Amino acid sequence: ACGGNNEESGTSDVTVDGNQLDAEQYYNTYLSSDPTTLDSVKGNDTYSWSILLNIMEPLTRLDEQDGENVRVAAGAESWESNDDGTVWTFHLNDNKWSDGEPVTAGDYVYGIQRTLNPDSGSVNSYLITCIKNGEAVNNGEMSVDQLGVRAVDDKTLEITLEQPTPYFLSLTDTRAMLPQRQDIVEQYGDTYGAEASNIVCNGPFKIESWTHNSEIVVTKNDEYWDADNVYLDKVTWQIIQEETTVFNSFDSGSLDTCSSGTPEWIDRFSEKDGVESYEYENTTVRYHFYNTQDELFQNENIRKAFTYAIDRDDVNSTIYFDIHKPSYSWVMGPVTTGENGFYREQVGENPLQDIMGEQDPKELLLKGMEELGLGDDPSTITVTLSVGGTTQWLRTYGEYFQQKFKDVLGVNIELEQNEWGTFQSKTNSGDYQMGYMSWTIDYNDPISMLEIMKSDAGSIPTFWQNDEYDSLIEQASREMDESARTELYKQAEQILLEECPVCPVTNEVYHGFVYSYVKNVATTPFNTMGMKKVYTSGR
Amino acid sequence: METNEKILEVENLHVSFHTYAGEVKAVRGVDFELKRGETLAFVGESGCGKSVTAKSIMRLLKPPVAEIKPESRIICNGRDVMKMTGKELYAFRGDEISMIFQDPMTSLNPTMKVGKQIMESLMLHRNMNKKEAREEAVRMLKMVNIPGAEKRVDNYPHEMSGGMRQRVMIAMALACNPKILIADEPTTALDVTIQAQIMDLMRELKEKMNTAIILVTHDLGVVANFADRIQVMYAGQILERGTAKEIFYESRHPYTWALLSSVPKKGNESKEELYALKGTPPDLILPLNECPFASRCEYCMGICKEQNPMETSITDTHKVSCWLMHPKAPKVKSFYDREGR
Amino acid sequence: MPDIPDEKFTIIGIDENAGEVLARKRISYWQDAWRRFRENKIALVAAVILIVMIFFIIFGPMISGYEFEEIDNTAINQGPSAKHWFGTDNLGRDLFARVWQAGRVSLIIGLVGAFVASIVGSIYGGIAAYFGGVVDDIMMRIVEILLSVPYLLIVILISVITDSKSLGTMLVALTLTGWCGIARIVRGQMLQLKSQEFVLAANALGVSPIRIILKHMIPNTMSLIIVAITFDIPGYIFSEAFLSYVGLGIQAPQTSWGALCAAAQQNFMFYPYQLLFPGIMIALTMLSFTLLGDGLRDALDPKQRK
Amino acid sequence: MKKYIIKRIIYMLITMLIITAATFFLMHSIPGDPLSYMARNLPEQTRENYYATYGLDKPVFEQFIIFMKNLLTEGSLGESLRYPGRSITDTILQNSRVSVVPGGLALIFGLIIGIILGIIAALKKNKWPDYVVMFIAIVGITVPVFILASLFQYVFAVRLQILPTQGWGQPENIILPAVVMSFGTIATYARYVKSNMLDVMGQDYILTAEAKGVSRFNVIKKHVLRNAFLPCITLLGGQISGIFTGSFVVEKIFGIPGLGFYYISSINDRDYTMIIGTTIFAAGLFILAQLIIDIAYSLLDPRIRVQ
Amino acid sequence: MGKAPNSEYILEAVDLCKYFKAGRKQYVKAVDHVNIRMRHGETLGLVGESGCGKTTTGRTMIRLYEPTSGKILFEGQDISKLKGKELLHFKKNVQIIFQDPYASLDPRMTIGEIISEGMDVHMKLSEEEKEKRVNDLLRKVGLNTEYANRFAHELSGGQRQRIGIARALAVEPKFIVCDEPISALDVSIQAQVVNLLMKLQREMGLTYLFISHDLSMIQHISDRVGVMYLGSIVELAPEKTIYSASKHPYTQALISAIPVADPEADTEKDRIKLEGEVPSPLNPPSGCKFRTRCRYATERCAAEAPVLREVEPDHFVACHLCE
Ligand SMILES: Nc1ncnc2c1ncn2[C@@H]1O[C@H](COP(=O)(O)OP(=O)(O)OP(=O)(O)O)[C@@H](O)[C@H]1O
Ligand SMILES: Nc1ncnc2c1ncn2[C@@H]1O[C@H](COP(=O)(O)OP(=O)(O)OP(=O)(O)O)[C@@H](O)[C@H]1O
Ligand SMILES: [Mg+2]
Ligand SMILES: [Mg+2]
Repeated sequence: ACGGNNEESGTSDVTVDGNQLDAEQYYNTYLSSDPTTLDSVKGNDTYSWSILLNIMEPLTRLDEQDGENVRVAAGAESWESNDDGTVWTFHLNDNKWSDGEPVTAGDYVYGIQRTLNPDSGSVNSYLITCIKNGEAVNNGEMSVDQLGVRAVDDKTLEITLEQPTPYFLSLTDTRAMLPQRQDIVEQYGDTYGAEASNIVCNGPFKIESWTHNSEIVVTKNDEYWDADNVYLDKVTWQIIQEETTVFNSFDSGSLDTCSSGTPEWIDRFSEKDGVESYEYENTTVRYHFYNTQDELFQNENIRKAFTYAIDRDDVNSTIYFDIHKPSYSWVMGPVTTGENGFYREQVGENPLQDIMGEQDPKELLLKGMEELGLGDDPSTITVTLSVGGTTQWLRTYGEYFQQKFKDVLGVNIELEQNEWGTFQSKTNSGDYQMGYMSWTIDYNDPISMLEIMKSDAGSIPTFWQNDEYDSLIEQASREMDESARTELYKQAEQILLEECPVCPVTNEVYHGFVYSYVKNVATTPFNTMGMKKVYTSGR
Repeated sequence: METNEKILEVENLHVSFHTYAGEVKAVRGVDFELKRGETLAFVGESGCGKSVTAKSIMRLLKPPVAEIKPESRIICNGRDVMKMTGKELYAFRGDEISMIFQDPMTSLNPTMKVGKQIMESLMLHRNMNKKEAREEAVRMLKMVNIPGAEKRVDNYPHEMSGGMRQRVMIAMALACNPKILIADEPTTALDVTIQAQIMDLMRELKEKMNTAIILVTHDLGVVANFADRIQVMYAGQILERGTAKEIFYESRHPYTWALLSSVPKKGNESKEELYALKGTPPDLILPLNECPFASRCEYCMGICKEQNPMETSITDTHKVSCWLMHPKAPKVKSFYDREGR
Repeated sequence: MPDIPDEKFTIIGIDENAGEVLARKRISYWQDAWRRFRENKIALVAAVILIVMIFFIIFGPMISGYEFEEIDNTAINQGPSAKHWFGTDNLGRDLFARVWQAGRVSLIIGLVGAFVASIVGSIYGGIAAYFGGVVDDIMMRIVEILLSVPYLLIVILISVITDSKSLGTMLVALTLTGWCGIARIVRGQMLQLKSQEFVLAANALGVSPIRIILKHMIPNTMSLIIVAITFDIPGYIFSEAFLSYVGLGIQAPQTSWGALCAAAQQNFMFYPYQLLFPGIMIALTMLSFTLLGDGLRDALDPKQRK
Repeated sequence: MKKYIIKRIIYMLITMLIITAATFFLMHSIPGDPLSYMARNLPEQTRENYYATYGLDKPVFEQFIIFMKNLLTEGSLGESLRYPGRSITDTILQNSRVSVVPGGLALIFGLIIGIILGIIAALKKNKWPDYVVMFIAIVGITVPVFILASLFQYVFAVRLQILPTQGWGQPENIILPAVVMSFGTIATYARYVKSNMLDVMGQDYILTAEAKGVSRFNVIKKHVLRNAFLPCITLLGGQISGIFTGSFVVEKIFGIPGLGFYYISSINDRDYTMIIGTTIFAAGLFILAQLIIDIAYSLLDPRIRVQ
Repeated sequence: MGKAPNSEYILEAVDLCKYFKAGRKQYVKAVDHVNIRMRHGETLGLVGESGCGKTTTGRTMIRLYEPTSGKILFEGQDISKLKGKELLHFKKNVQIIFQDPYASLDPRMTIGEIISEGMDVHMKLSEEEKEKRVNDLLRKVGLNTEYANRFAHELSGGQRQRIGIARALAVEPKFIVCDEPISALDVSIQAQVVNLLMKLQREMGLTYLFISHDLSMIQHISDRVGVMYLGSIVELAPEKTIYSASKHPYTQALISAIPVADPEADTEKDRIKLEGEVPSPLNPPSGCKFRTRCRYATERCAAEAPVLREVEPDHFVACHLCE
């Protein structure tokens, strides 16, 4: 609050939605870890994705309107598909790279080809193997030229799919289909995207500097097709690994935003003056999974017993202090099916609750034990709960379940805490009984969650196999009719929850905080607008 | 040159060590005075408190283990040493009074070149700069007959022989021309020729600078040639004192006789046993109400075991603490046969 | 001067039987040190602190009336009160019971770890320093290798190979390289000692090298070793918490001070007492061992002998 | 001397080779690999391609040979597996340059303060200054750095707002981490210096110096410290390499892009090349420090001769 | 006096050299080609200027220092080849009394422990026997048995020295290098110690290499006397001869400087003052090392180093004048 003059120069004449923009438009945010690389083809961490969203232009973006996601034009000004949904045509906007070169359909083609080229060792290729010959190219059986991607002309991109893929559009804003400049990639070779200088941008922002493990600065990209609607001149991502530091920095005002999973901090920031809080259900589920090849957990009743024994509300209140949400389904709340809106709303919020009914977990356990010939004394049973990672929080988590399973089922639980690598390799090789992990969805379609439980997926090492489930998923992946597809999903999920190879426990809820002068930040999980629309007013 | 000005007076010095077994009363009421330019020799039984006396004069004994009893008085140049503060002490030590320690190996800093150790006091008390001090140090080393002094200044103590270390100690003590020099067995590790040269050096210092010297030694030869006055100590007390001649020719105390008799006779061909005292000196932890020497004295009388004798003056300078001096005591003749040497 | 009777002045000469008046009990250096150590008041205070702590560690978990692993979701994160003297943790467990329960593990680890490390370290360092030359070269290179290969890798491997969570395995992992520090310090000091004449003297007596190391060099390095031990004890207590990182630490529901501290870390701004109590215990342990160490140092230094 | 140094350098090379090999085989023998986390969604064939891209499909021994060949012929430590495109050598050089600033400052600061405190404690043994120092030492050791760091951050950055919470590049970014990091050093040196000073002050040559009239201050400076310093030198060795590898927690809390991060995270990530790179770097420093220490020994105490 | 079966000599130093490195390519030749043969049961006095290498000779002879070159034979055996039991046997039989008593006592051992250490190594004694022996030794060197509980720093210089003596005697050696063993003792105790040493020699046939500056004591105790100058032996003769008919100018100077315990004796009169530059062992003069200070030096002395030769039976001199 200084003199009038200063206040004058502190604002600009531009108004958006009735808010007067600050003259200096900058935004300070953070990442919890250094992005592995800004080469969209390599790496698949969320940190690099947070940056890529802002410096690259996907074909489409998901914006939000009244809490619902809407697909909006981005790299493509418009798009259409043929009737059976196997050929998609994208008409590109007049966009330019930050070095002034025009963005062509060829750039998108090159990006997609490179993702699927086995030589580039991309971990994102699995996302787009639905493209014609994608699988074969990725396996090195065909050359990239035979891929179903084609630049019709400089401004038209045509993608042919192997078979109808109903959720194809939701892949167009993933990193698997971001454009890349062949000349630049070839110029820098392996080091493309490893440094700020080794990359060109075509998104709303261009990268200014990247100090590894310290900060990334981007500035407005004036060559951007929609530059008029980009307000921020500069965005800085501090790379802060320590949570407390994030909170302290936000508290002291050096960050404009933060999010927290700690109830104490949530409470504190919710009450902080000038801070706006928002929350949304995230796309991460925390779950237990069982080794179905284990002596004990091969038995469905045993798995059920352990699944039903969990009082998810108690979990949520005791160890999460009600900041998350109890989970009774495999596919989480924010997931939508095409145009029909939220999947969960269509098929029921809590299927697991319905399945569980009033069944007594202890009886199920005894039944299972009987089937296995293990007698009827639960206290003779010792089950190992493996967790990956050794944070104190995980220890507390384990201790909670140790106590609860003992109370409810009367079994002994041993907690095995291993650091991530060991945990992973042990569970992958089936050397475990019951594990705890979380999974975040890759793209907005139920299949993204359901697919990973297919017999051949191997993403979660339960070794569970169910032919019916596999075929339902197979059908659904081709079914262009939204409702029919939803029904298939529903059936598959039902099977999954009935047989209990996995046991969802909690859905994460995102608790975000921004200072109230920040406007237009994303408040839905699938939003891919990045900082494009963000501005500050009244800083 | 000799004046009668007293430069040091020690009165009733009592020093004790507090040990696990009790209080070791190492020095028990020592009085003496020292005049300018005079050499006072301390001789006596090993362990009788000579070094302790010397160290207490410089207040080098550290409490709480060692204690100089409050009744003790040490007056140096008119100032009470017992009352000096830290700063005064630093200025006093090394400048007015300096000391040659008995143990040359452990008394030298093992990680400092000997030259530096000598330079240290030069720079401190004679305000020399580094270069001057170094030259002076070399000169001092030459003076104490260390061959190759230019090289030796850069030696570490462990690289020198026992005698060389001792000479370094001497050089260090002499460096600042102190008014009082306490030499605690300065020449034990030196061969006779060098010893003679060192004694010459000290004599020269004494004559030039009028330095008073306290010489602690066992070498009666050195004492005989060098000391003006001699004090014979035993078990923390002074038994007899007098001029060199008085002690050597007219000694009255049986202990002094024993000392003088123990020296091997020059030119004595026979390998017979040397005269040696029997028994061991008294335990200094015990309170001593008797003559400390009583248990080893051939002339011990009943009274000796009951009471400590008072000091009897024979002449102005010659004083003896012995019951034999008592008028009632039998007259005994010294068994020290001077002519036999 | 009172008159003295004449007969007192007859010469009686030397009484051959006189002399030897005292026969004090012979004591060794260690006995003497022990005697002086007992007389050290500060060390006594430290010992009392330690004994009180040990008392509570043994009986504390029973006093509070709560089981240390008992979860109570009605009493989460409560501050100290009449019900829960040290408050409760994030699962509503009674911290009083937990802190003392944790002490069992931590004290054992701290003490055994420091003990093993100092013994192995001193002897190893002693041997390297005493023999010098190639022996020293090789032994110190081994230390360098041990300290340079990432510790985390080694303990992960141990945890995978042994697959056991016993205290023993943990101690092995802790002491595996833990002794290297002491070994290096001791070696440095002993290089200095080695050249001293009393070592030469022992050598001249034909004292075996190992005896020289044990009887001459180690006692003369004791004051350093003691300091190292007082640092090692809290060091091991914290390292244990670190080991749980690779799955080697103490297994739930058992707990340790290190683990309690780590648990309280995230929220210490909000519930400082959760950190404070285990923290104070570690500090008290270190304090008492520091005081004991200082007392021991003085007791072992004959020059301080009184 | 020259011969000695040459000998030690030869030893150093051998030791480094052993360390490299040991680390290499160790890290391959522990469960998990650098790619499994990212590759968990991949179909079998793609996964194989992916591993082949990074040469991880070959037998470990062959990988070692390839690695050594690259190292010896090109001096190349390769490229990070976790951060594609980043050269290990550059990463280490850049990050160690960052680490050295607060770490080095903390070490120097801690050393000076620690020594001063140690001297005070020794001189005022069993009086209040001694107890204050002991208290500091206990706090410095038993209060974990992350607590200290968070407290300092809270007080100076959030409450008083006189220093930034975190970040890198400005001089004021260095202050808090350096201060926090120096606590342990202070505690360590204070205690060691005290203990050793007491030992040395009981020596006879200190009496000699006092008899020369050297003041208390100079006795300590010139006679006591040098003799009491030997164990401190030993400690210094570990701490020098610790500057780079041991400050993970503080660097994390204050957002300093130093090497400590890679040293820990590379193992979690099983970033093989990074593990080897940081290990070689830290080991080299450590071993070099050892050599310097051994030489310093003989300089500090001439009785210790280097052979 | 028992004679060893395998050799006439108990200890022989053959062409013994010990050089200390002093800077680049510079050596202090502390012991330079010394030959000493110790007969069973004799005492060889070793005198010489301070720093001439007596201590080094003594220490090298019992292998506390590795000789630079030369051989040492113990009872006819080369000691550099000894190992294990034999070496232990050698160490038991060969002892040394250190010149610097304080430095050679472990500050953290009680006197009792220091004295009994050798017994622990070489003899199997019960605690009582050990204590008895320690007391016995203490008394023999004129110390109260109470001292057994003390530490070295609590003793006076002379007391420390006697501990060193007691320690050496404790293991009942056959041969002792006495490196100025009595320098810090008062004359009475000196007499006591020397009497003890001589008694032991008579009774047990001990052999001593007795290094001292006290020439009258040397004269009293020695059978033969060796005179060292700058690392070499310049004269070696029976005690009587040395004192009455020494041949080497340095020996003569030495003897003339003996102080007499008589304040009236004019010592200055007879004393031969050594003039001239004291040579440094770092670069000793060519030829005869003593020539720089020798009254009789000739050109030949500068050109040619005299060798130690027997000029009379059992009287060896290294001087050109004596040919
Ligand atoms: N720190 C100490 N603690 C206990 N007793 C001590 C201590 N220092 C010396 N003493 C005792 O005090 C007495 C006097 O010792 P001092 O060193 O003065 O003897 P001294 O006359 O110099 O003998 P010497 O001629 O052997 O050097 C000795 O009996 C000795 O044992
Ligand atoms: N460790 C060493 N390093 C270097 N030089 C040494 C060492 N020890 C002895 N010297 C040198 O060797 C020479 C002989 O020393 P030594 O101690 O044998 O003399 P010494 O005859 O015993 O003399 P003193 O009578 O003074 O004890 C001296 O010049 C000495 O400086
Ligand atoms: Mg003395
Ligand atoms: Mg000598």
